[in-house]
Amino acid sequence: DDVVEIVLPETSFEGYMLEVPELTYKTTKTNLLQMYKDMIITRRMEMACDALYKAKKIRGFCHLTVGQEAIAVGIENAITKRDTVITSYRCHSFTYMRGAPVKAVLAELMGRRSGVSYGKGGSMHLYAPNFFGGNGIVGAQVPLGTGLAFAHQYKNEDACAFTLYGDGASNQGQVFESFNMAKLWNLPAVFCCENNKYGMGTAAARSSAMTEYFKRGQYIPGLKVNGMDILAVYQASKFAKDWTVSGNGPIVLEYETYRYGGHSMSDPGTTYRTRDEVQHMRSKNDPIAGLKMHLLELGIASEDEIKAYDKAARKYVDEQVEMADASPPPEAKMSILFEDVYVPGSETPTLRGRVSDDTWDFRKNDFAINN
Amino acid sequence: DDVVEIVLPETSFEGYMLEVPELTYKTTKTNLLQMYKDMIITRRMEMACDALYKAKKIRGFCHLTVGQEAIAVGIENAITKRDTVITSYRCHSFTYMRGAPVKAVLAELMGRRSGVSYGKGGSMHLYAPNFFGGNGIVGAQVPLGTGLAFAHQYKNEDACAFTLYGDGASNQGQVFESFNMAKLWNLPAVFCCENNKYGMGTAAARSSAMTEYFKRGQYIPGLKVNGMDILAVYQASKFAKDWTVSGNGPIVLEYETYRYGGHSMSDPGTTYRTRDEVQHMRSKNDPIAGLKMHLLELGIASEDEIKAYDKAARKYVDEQVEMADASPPPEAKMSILFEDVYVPGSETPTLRGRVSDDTWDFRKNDFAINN
Amino acid sequence: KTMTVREALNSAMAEEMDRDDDVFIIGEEVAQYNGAYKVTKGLLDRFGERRVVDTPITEMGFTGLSVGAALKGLKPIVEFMSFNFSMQAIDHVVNSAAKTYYMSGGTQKCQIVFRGPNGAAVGVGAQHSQDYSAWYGSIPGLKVLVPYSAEDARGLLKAAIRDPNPVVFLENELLYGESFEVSEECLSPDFTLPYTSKIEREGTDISIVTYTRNVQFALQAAEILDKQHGVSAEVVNLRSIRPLDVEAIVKTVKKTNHLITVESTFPCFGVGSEIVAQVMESEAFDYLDAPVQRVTGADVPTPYAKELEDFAFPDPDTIIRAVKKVLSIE
Amino acid sequence: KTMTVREALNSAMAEEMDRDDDVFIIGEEVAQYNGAYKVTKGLLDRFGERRVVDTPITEMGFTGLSVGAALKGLKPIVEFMSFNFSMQAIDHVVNSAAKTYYMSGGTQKCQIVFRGPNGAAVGVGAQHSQDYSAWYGSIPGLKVLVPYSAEDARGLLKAAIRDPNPVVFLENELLYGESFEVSEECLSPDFTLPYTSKIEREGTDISIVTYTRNVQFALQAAEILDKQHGVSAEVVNLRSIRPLDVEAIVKTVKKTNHLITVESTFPCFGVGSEIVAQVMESEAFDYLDAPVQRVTGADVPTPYAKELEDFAFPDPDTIIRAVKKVLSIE
Ligand SMILES: Cc1ncc(C[n+]2csc(CCOP(=O)(O)OP(=O)(O)O)c2C)c(N)n1
Ligand SMILES: Cc1ncc(C[n+]2csc(CCOP(=O)(O)OP(=O)(O)O)c2C)c(N)n1
Ligand SMILES: [Mg+2]
Ligand SMILES: [Mg+2]
Repeated sequence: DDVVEIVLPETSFEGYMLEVPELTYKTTKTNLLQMYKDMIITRRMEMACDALYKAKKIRGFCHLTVGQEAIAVGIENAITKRDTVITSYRCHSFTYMRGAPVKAVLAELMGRRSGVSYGKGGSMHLYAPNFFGGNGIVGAQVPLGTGLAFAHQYKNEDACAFTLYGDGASNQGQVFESFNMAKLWNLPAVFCCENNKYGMGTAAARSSAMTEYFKRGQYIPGLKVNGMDILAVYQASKFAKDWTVSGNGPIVLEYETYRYGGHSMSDPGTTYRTRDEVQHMRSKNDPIAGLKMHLLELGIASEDEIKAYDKAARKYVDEQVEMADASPPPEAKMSILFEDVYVPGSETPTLRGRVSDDTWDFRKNDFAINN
Repeated sequence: DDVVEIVLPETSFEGYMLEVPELTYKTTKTNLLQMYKDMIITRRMEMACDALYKAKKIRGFCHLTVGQEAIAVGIENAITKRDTVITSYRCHSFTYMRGAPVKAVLAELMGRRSGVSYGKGGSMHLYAPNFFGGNGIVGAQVPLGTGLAFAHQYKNEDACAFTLYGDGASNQGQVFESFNMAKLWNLPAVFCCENNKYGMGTAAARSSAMTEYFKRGQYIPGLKVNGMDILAVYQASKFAKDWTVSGNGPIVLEYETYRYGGHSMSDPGTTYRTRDEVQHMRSKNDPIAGLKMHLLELGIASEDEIKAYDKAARKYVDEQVEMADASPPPEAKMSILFEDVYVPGSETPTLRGRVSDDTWDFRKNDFAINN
Repeated sequence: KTMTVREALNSAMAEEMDRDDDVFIIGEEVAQYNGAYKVTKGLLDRFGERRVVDTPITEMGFTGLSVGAALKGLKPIVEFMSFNFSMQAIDHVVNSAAKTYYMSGGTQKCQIVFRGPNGAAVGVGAQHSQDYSAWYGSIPGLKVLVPYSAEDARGLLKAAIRDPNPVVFLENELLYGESFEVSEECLSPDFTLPYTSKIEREGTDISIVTYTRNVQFALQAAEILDKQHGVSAEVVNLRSIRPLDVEAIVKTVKKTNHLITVESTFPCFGVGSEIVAQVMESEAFDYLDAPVQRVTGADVPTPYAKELEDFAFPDPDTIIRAVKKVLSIE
Repeated sequence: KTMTVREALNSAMAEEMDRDDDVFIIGEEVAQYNGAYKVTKGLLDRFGERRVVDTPITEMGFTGLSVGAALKGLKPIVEFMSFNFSMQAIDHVVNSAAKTYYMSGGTQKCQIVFRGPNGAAVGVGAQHSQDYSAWYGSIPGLKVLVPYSAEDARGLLKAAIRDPNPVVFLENELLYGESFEVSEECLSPDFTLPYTSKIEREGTDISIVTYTRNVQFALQAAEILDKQHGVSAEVVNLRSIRPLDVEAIVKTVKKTNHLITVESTFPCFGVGSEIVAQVMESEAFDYLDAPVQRVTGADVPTPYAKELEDFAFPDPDTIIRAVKKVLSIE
């Protein structure tokens, strides 16, 4: 496999109580190509969500990562499947990157039985092997992720936990409680602030007394990373993983990034920021366009090849959308409603439906009273 | 009134993002004497609590401040009655200093109707004018105190809020949430960590990844203060008040102090620290002995006069104990049980007792059903 | 004249802010964004940053801060973007707000309103769909209000803001956009409602006691029952969970001799359970011709897929089933 | 052989830690201090720092951390120094632990026990005296256990630690030091109890359904009722709030035709309310010869002064009053 040398710009990193990672590093062409393909698929997938939402095939909340692709993709390519990842409701790309098929992600969003959570979770509650969600409560994933790191340490595993949270979430007290425990106990925890500049409609500086999120671990070393450049994200994530698994304790990363769309599908995303700002980020900093440039410059792919990849990604996602949409919703059956409240074999004897006649009896696997 | 010049040792303060207060300052002899008298009364009062607890006249939890007197006394003498104060369950001396008579504090602890909370609160829930408790939930007083500061600002008052919390409490997430809001909104909030080295049986370094509590505001200036020297506490508290009311926003103080006794009356306080350590603090750093030295040196009082003050304080507290003990408990009446759940005139129509027959009807001011 | 619930809430807050400078609004996205559900729309423009305060996403912190401000005499209206997030701050609602007046022997007041959407919207999954009426309803020191109509919303919110005690005010997101007829009286800036229930529909055969959005379903069910089965159902809108208007419940039961309760909470230890217990302890018990039936949410975390979610909360059909069961109609 | 509840809990944990390396204990003062109430005494010495973990005073943080560890396959026992402090962490108990298995469609387990003293001790005031059985009992995905005796404590805690679901285990501080006779069987390292109720005293005239410390009061009341009024009371120890052993309640009501419930929670939306509602929905209803009476805590924040506190929670006298009322004894 052909090895290439990457030279990151000086502005890629800013360190806090640590030496920033090497700006020059070697990686393979395959790796770069893979990351490109991953990013275009995740973007396509998110755009499919957007369309499906507008077609009213997805209900409730739906939070997209268009613009932020470099993070999920860069991290996943830098770590191993033994490492663990947890994030907020803005979780589709992480779920895909951790190994769930696109169709299983989309099927979940459409409330289908073939979804990653069998249609029970919805957009915010996606899971995959060593991926622990998808959390609807802002900040709650941070101590959960610290617990994943605790488990890695407890089991003496050569692995670490990546916990992602937003600039808005960064103020939650439980983030600081997590920092404290992680440092006290030297846990292999990588705290990753995805600073996309806004928490809903609130600009970072209106929510956070200090917006240098990579320094907010205070007594934990930190690293700011250009989150719009996947080559920086990749290098920083590798660095963070190495840092924690070699016994240095936790680290706080800040990926500076941007969401092109609104906070969720119901937010136009235009009242609290200018169209110019969005346009500027899109046209000057797009992670996909950025990597494409590198692929061309490094001679990893030609314009035509890239077009072909793009086309293939679109085709692939389109097919996945179709498969997902062709898959049925859960049957409207009480047996399915009541399944998964408890682990099979350990259920409470009964669970009540909306009226007492709809009480389900797990011992009979039927209604308690014959309706 | 005679003015004296105080020269504090260099070690009195350590600053973080600020210039430490002047080590040399002028104050009056009256002030120093007053602080001495305040400290010996609070200590006597706490010792009375100890005795009353052992005599089973005080029930439940009881947390003393013996050793930490310089803080409540130093702060109160540095601020005005328009400033506000809130602290944890370790609240007896603050309540007294804010203006509650010793007998009203003790009566509350003994569950008497003449207690500051009419016997309803108990040891942890004492209140006085512009003193907001007495809080049983570790750390909960910190956002409450930030709210007091918010109110000062809202009302455009020339006053600030002192919020006290322990080294253990300092890790609670809501402390950091409070820091963030206080800084964002430039509130006149004085955050005061009473670092007495232990939270129950846990030494500071086992609970806190960073034990420099005055720096834990991170983006908020901080000041470490020798909390065993009331002259330093006084000067620092004055400084902090001035700092906040002159529009500099919040400040974090750390008063380094020590509790001589156990965490509460049920903790001997000997399993997690050495007797030597306690003995050392008592004999070398006692705030009362320290101020006594100054009084003697500055010629404010002679040994005999001090003995007389001590005797007077003892006598005074003894009398207060007697009065408190002579005062009756609340009558065992349901009308008293149900009073104070809601503000008079705005009660819910009824409140239920242990059985339906004991339901109280506020419209009749009697039982709902005639028992 | 008609008014949406959103307008009712908005105008109630605006008027109370006009009336009393100590009243202010605080919460996530309440100011610049005009509220996640636009309930506070226009208030920042009208009252400025001092009185309409956007917070960081720190529920425990800003709730505690607001309670602290209330202890010092201000009268905060705390908006939870959803009451599901109030769980992060519930210690302050219960331990710092509700209990302080009592713990202080009546020396320390705490006038504050906690409001926001409660319970399930649609398709938002298990973490965003819980109904907190029974939890808060259990706490002495709190009052807990559950408006249904625009008139309820206006009258109860204005009363709550003036109430010297902490009040939990549980709204329903799905009602915000609903329009209701309102009386002349309701438009007055002095309009407040007492915390008592309201008979939304008179009936003689069975009483349906319910609150918030289920009042709508109960009214729909009552129509159908009337048309299809000649059953005359009385629909009682509780409007308040604490105090619970037991007198009105007793009265309607004495009139119709049959009762069902309808709520969208988890079934156990819920509002219906308490009503059944209250009825059994009262004289109404002797008037019951059949056991009370509870209609509740299902005992499951809210599923996302519509096919399952449809089983999770009451609808007119479920209400009709319960009525038929009580009245022994096939 | 006799055993205190404290010993029962301690040995249950020690044995389960012996049995399974994934089981660990975490909480405030659980290790070096041997537990605020000495329930974890000796465990640090025996199992070391890896498995007995002292935390900072950050309930939300360490609860979330423990839930996270459980998601990754560990089996934490989280000690709350008091369940009153669990309110700070309740979002993780409910939203992160209880709902995850469902939200993940059964792909993500969370095996964890939350334990510690619940409800009132004596003289500790309003913030340290709340009983959380009904709140946690309302949450699908949780199980909620309420041991009374040493045997209950041992058998239920061992079962809870092995249960693949999140379990809330509510102890009573005032029972820790109480000694109970225990069977041979109970001493076995394999001893576990099912989550069903236990008849602590057989009777024919009235059923007293209760849990934890009130079982003691009920037994005392039953003795007095027997001696002074010739009333034969059956005392049912629930042992579990979720699942609630409705079958046993139905059975005892069918036997005695009279029922009171006894609990130390706030009265509204409590355990008694749910039992009344369940009874009314069941066949037992037809067997009731008088309305059920609930004995509960009073509807006030717990007062400190003994004279008032004595009115705040049930005691044998209150139980006797309720029984007499149900049986119409003057
Ligand atoms: C505890 C809690 N509070 C509020 C919300 C509502 N909410 C959902 S997302 C969000 C903004 C979060 O912003 P940020 O952390 O920056 O993440 P981003 O959405 O930008 O990825 C808010 C306020 C919530 N889900 N949970
Ligand atoms: C939220 C909460 N968790 C735990 C406790 C039990 N508790 C009471 S005091 C205390 C130690 C607090 O230590 P610190 O903050 O240092 O204050 P100090 O007692 O030393 O004054 C603990 C753990 C509590 N009251 N509230
Ligand atoms: Mg953001
Ligand atoms: Mg301390």
